[in-house]
Amino acid sequence: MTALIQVDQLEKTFLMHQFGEKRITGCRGIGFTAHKGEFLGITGQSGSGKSTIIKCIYRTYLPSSGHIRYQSERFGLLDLADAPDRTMLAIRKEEIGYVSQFLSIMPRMTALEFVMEPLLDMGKNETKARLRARDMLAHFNLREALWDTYPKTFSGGEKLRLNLARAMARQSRLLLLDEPTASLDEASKETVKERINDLKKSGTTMIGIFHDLDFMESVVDRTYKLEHGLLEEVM
Amino acid sequence: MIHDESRPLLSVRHLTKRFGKGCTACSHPEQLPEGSNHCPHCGTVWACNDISFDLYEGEILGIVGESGSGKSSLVQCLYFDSSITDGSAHIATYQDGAANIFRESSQQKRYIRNHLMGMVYQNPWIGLRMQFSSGGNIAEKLIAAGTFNVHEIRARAKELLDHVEIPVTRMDEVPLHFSGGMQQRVQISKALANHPPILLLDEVTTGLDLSVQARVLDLIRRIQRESRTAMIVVSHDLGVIRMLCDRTMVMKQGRCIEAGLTDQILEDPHHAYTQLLVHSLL
Amino acid sequence: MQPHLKQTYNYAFLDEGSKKEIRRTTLKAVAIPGYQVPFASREMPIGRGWGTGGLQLTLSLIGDQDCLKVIDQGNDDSVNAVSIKKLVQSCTEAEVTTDSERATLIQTRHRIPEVPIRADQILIFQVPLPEPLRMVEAKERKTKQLHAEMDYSGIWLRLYEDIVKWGKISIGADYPALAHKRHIFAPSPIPRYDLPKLNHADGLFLFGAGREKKIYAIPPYTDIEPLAFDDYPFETEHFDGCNCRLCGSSDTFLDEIFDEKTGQKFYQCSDTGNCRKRQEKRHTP
Amino acid sequence: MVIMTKQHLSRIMSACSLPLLEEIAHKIEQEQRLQVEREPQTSLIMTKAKDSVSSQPFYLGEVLVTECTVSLNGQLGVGIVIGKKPVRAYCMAVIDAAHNAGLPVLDHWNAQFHEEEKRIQEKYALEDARNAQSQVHFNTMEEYNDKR
Amino acid sequence: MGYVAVTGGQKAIEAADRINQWYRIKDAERSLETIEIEKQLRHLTDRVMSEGGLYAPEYAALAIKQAEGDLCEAAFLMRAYRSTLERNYESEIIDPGQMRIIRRISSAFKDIPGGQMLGPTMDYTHRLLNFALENEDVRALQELLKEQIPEFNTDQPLSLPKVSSLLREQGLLFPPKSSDVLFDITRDKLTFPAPRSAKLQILARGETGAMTALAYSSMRGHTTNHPTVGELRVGYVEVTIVYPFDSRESLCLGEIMLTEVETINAFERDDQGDVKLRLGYGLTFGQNETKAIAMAILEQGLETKGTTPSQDEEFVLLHVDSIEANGFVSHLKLPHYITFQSKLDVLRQTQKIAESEKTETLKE
Amino acid sequence: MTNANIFHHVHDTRKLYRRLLDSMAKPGKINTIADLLRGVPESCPCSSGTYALAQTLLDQQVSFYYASQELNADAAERAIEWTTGSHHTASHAADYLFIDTPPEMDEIDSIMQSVRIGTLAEPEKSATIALHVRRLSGADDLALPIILRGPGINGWHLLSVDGMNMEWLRLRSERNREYPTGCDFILFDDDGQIAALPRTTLIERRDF
Repeated sequence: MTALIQVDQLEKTFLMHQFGEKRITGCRGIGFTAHKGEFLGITGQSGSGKSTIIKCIYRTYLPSSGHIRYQSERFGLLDLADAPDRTMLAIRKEEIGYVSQFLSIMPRMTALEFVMEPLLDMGKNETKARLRARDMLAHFNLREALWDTYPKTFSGGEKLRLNLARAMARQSRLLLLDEPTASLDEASKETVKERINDLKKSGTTMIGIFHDLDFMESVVDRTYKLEHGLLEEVM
Repeated sequence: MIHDESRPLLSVRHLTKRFGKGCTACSHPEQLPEGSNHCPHCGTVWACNDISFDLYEGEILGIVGESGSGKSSLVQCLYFDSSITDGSAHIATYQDGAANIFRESSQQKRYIRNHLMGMVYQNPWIGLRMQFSSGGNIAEKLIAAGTFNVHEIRARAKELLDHVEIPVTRMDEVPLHFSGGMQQRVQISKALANHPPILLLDEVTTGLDLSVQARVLDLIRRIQRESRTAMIVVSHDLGVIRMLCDRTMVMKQGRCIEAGLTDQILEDPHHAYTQLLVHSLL
Repeated sequence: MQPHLKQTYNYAFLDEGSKKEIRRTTLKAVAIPGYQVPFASREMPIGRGWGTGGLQLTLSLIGDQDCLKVIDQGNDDSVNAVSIKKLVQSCTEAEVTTDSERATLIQTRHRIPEVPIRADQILIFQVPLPEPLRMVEAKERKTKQLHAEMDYSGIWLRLYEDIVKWGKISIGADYPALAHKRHIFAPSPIPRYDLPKLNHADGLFLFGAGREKKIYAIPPYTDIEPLAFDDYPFETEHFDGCNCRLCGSSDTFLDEIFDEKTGQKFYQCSDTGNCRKRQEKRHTP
Repeated sequence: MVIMTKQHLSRIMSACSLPLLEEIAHKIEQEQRLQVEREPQTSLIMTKAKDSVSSQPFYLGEVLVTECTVSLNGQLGVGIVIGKKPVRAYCMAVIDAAHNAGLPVLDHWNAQFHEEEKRIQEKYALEDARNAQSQVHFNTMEEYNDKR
Repeated sequence: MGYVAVTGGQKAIEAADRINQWYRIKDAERSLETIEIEKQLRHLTDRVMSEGGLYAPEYAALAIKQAEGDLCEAAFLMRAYRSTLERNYESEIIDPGQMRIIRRISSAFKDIPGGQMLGPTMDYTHRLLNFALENEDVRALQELLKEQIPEFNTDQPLSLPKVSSLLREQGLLFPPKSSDVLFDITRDKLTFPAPRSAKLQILARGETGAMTALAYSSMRGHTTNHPTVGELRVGYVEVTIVYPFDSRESLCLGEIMLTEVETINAFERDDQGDVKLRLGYGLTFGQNETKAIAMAILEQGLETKGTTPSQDEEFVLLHVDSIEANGFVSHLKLPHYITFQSKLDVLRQTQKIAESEKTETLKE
Repeated sequence: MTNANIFHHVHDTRKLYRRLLDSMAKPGKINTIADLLRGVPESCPCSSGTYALAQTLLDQQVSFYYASQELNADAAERAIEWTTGSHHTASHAADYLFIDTPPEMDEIDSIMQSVRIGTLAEPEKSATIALHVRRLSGADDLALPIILRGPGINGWHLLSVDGMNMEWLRLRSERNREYPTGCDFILFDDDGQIAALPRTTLIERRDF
């Protein structure tokens, strides 16, 4: 098994200029490895820095130190901790997916277009992308009546499912999940689980944080626990 | 490997724009008082101070900052509306990137403006000839790039207006009587008339109603996806930047103080000023 | 001794310094076809706007060996033409003529003679408004910039809007044209009918605008393209089916004349010199 | 007082009585070999002014003058005077040439020139005095306070 | 002289000239003496000299007579005449500060050194027609006015210090700032932006009415520039040139009458942050007070940034010349048969198009 | 009217101007001014062609540059200054350049690199170079035959020149790259013939 991503001595500190130059540690000394097709779960108390790790990998946060070695299909071995912005953008488009409980704000875009967008970005043609997006929307039980309307009017649950449909529509090499199932009903969770298993089978590596530990148990291969800012594998 | 990865479409280096003659107390920007771009001795203002960046095909680069930060001056310099004090800019598709476009003759600059760049101003009065029809405004650009066939011009104008959702029936009306949002859309269609690879947008939604704003932003995204036009979006509004831009530069008092992925700028701002900006958004 | 006051005019009225300046300007104008070269422009004893630019050019060129023809609206007898001729005669020994083929210099307002200009002739235009871009831009500083950058979309736009509004370009005389594929110029208010005569002609055309203080030129064999769209081509005035009532011509530019008594409309050659020659030919078989 | 400069002399000659100048010129004509180099002719002097706001020199406009050049024993003399005044310009040129040729014109006619200068100054003073009658006299606050 | 057939046009011109002469003198008992015009219509000759850009009272009077009182025509005659004359010298800088003053007022200061002197002015006469002038006994009036000769002494200086010099001494004015460009609009074609020297030259020979109208517009609301007349002085100034054969000497050519105006416009802050007064400047040939004030207003308007007509350099400078404006407006009297014919042709064509469009719509 | 022994400043300058104008309007067309040159004073320290052209074109409002390998170049400069009122200046500032004897290559380079070519907004503020050559001919019989095209020429025109360095033409086309900026040439030869090459004229070597 080859390591798809190897995190080493990752540290993230926030310097708050607005609050008397206060330093807040997001995480430090983080190290782990994820292999191809593996699902890695991270647990820990809220505020322990689980999201920080995910965001550092996605580079929404710029790591303060350490390495995130990632085996890119297009660029070869990369350190996501200091890869150029342009490379990160390309990798986000083509290789790494990210889904959270929050819906990114989109101006006047229908639910269908919203799901299609990453597929089009990857270079899929319009017809194929549309078919795929319809499948995904159906799969996540979004009423067909909503497909051509704007997500702004959706309920919380609908927004969440839409978000998942978008993130999971395409085949990522690495999918980062930041509590995507929070406040999701049981039926939907089942759908997510199904989709996760599909992705696993097709070789997607996933790193996820879940509020719902039972759900997590049911999908992960390995679990790390974050305690006192340190990550330890749970055997 | 595709073109845009290896080579920027537009490459700007050390762009400096100074208003005023300068004096011995401000001949080097380092001499300026901390946190100011204004020389207290001679009143000279350094609107842009050593700005460098690259713009790649198909991406949207955001430039954010408060008014007076120099962000509008920057795009005005790029569009040759305003002369620069120092620096260079190269366009990959112009003379194979060999020429510093600021050094070209006014005739060549005009060629660049007509063929390689589009500009949308905050104030549609600057970008449009209000006394000429919307179709005429688009025609002006097409003619400038060498289209001398009325039918072709009108066909393309129809296409463009349709693209920006202006009813084709209003093609021969003067934009003077249009709403602000419509004027802005006509301006965008004019800027796009010759398929420029680079589009500059200066506070294009400022002053518009929220709903109108959303439509304009939506249009910009659509254009970007469909035509792979590279864009520089200048705005003081982080909301606009968040919706449109892949990468963002933060400017303050003529300097670029921070640059990065847009979500990173918003969620993990490093510079004190950016943090203030982001926090005031929340 | 009793001193007396010396008061004489210089040969060809202008002092030599003024002539030199006009000549230098003219040479530059010839080297940059259609580009308006500024010059100081002296005050002449005829009204500003009454042909002072053309007159200054004529006076900078004329010598006693020259034969001058002056026309206004094609007419040698037009009072302004006569007045200009009289002034030139008062300060030179040059001959004057109404026959455009005999003339070495022809000063004109609003027309080009029907008989093509020869290589050894110079046609001098009186220009009231030399700036073709003035119809779209009032400021000289701006129009200068537009010429510098060859930014002619404004005037083209004006033509486009004309077509949208009227179905055709509504410019009558003084139709703008592009010289040597670079500068748009105003051909003085000659009718569109005369404009093609500037294209690849055998002779030299000089344009003088006294009040606006500009001189420009079209050398022989120069590309002159009236501004027009591919699908809305340039058109000259039509006189379909009309004949000159004096010489019978049907292939010349005609003036429309109303008979006071009958109210009937007649046509008559605008180029009176040419018309007279034709009449003479008709009467002497 | 002796007339020293050309400016002083020309100031007097441009405004003095013409018969005096004619008399002097006539004397010189009789005694010397005089040649008219340029007959009196009207010409222009461009007046240069300076705006008091920015000290910007600029051309105000032209003044019509009559100028004449003569030579006397090879010495040139010039007469230039505002207005159409051929005789005055000629006489001034002759006197100037004589002066340049080292003839003692100024010594010889010194008294007359001074007489003329005095007459001119009186004329000016008279005009000034006449106009001074239209002086507006204000009582300033100080005077007002003094009176109280 | 070359040969020319006497033509209809020529005959008509000659006849028109004769008729014009006839109308000029047909009811006259004697020809008007130009000396009378020069001496008794002072303001008329002054204005013609100023707008003609040529100081020559005797010829201005002649021009007025020849033009039968048409001021534009008279100024034009002056201009055309000047272009036939040689210009061999330019003067040394004339100094209105050394002016032999006949009139001098200040609206800014009551008590200027040397005092306010009304001199020859109609400002305070009531505008009632004076029928006495119909039968005026000039000799008697001259005697009457002579009797009032006051006491005078010849030692008193005839010039007075300038108000602006006093303000400058007190540090209330910006130090003079001039450019080294000395432009001559009669020799070079003006281009924009115009050098300050060219602006002043154009205004100095501008048309009184046009300048007054533009200055009025700037006072009335377009920029609301309401300056204070710091000083207005009228009087004689000496003209000198460098002596042609020896540059160490100079020649005095005589005196010319000028009107000089300095207006106090507003205070301004300069680059160094100092706040001081900004003056406007007007100088004209002869006694032309309104024009001189208008000049001061306009030249200051052109020094300030703004969008009103009076601040628009091209607009002001290209439209205040009497000869150019009159020439071009009056050239409309020339035949325009050709251009009109061409316009007619286009009109007929477009009528046809409009007609066919109409029928098409009907068919639909 | 014209005295054969005096170059008449009214009539001879006018005649010369008319022929020069004809040459400028018809690039490459050879006109002769030999009859006028007879009036040029023998004592003139520059070539008679330069003298006559200078009298025709110069006055105090313009400046000139004079280049000659002759020993009396200074005297020629002064003679032109005194007779025309024009002032001598450096080659990069001059309105008119008179090149009276063939200069060295590096001098041609330095003149052509610095000569004024005007600006896009004011292309007329460019220099005119009057170049003295050995001989001009309208036939293909001299050292440098060139083919001309452009305004003023019906199709193409042949001009041959003797005594003109090819470098002039090479640098001319370099400086005239962005029309309307550029400089204009007047060529005159020992026989009193003149021709002109305004900036619009495209030049090809005949032997190419």
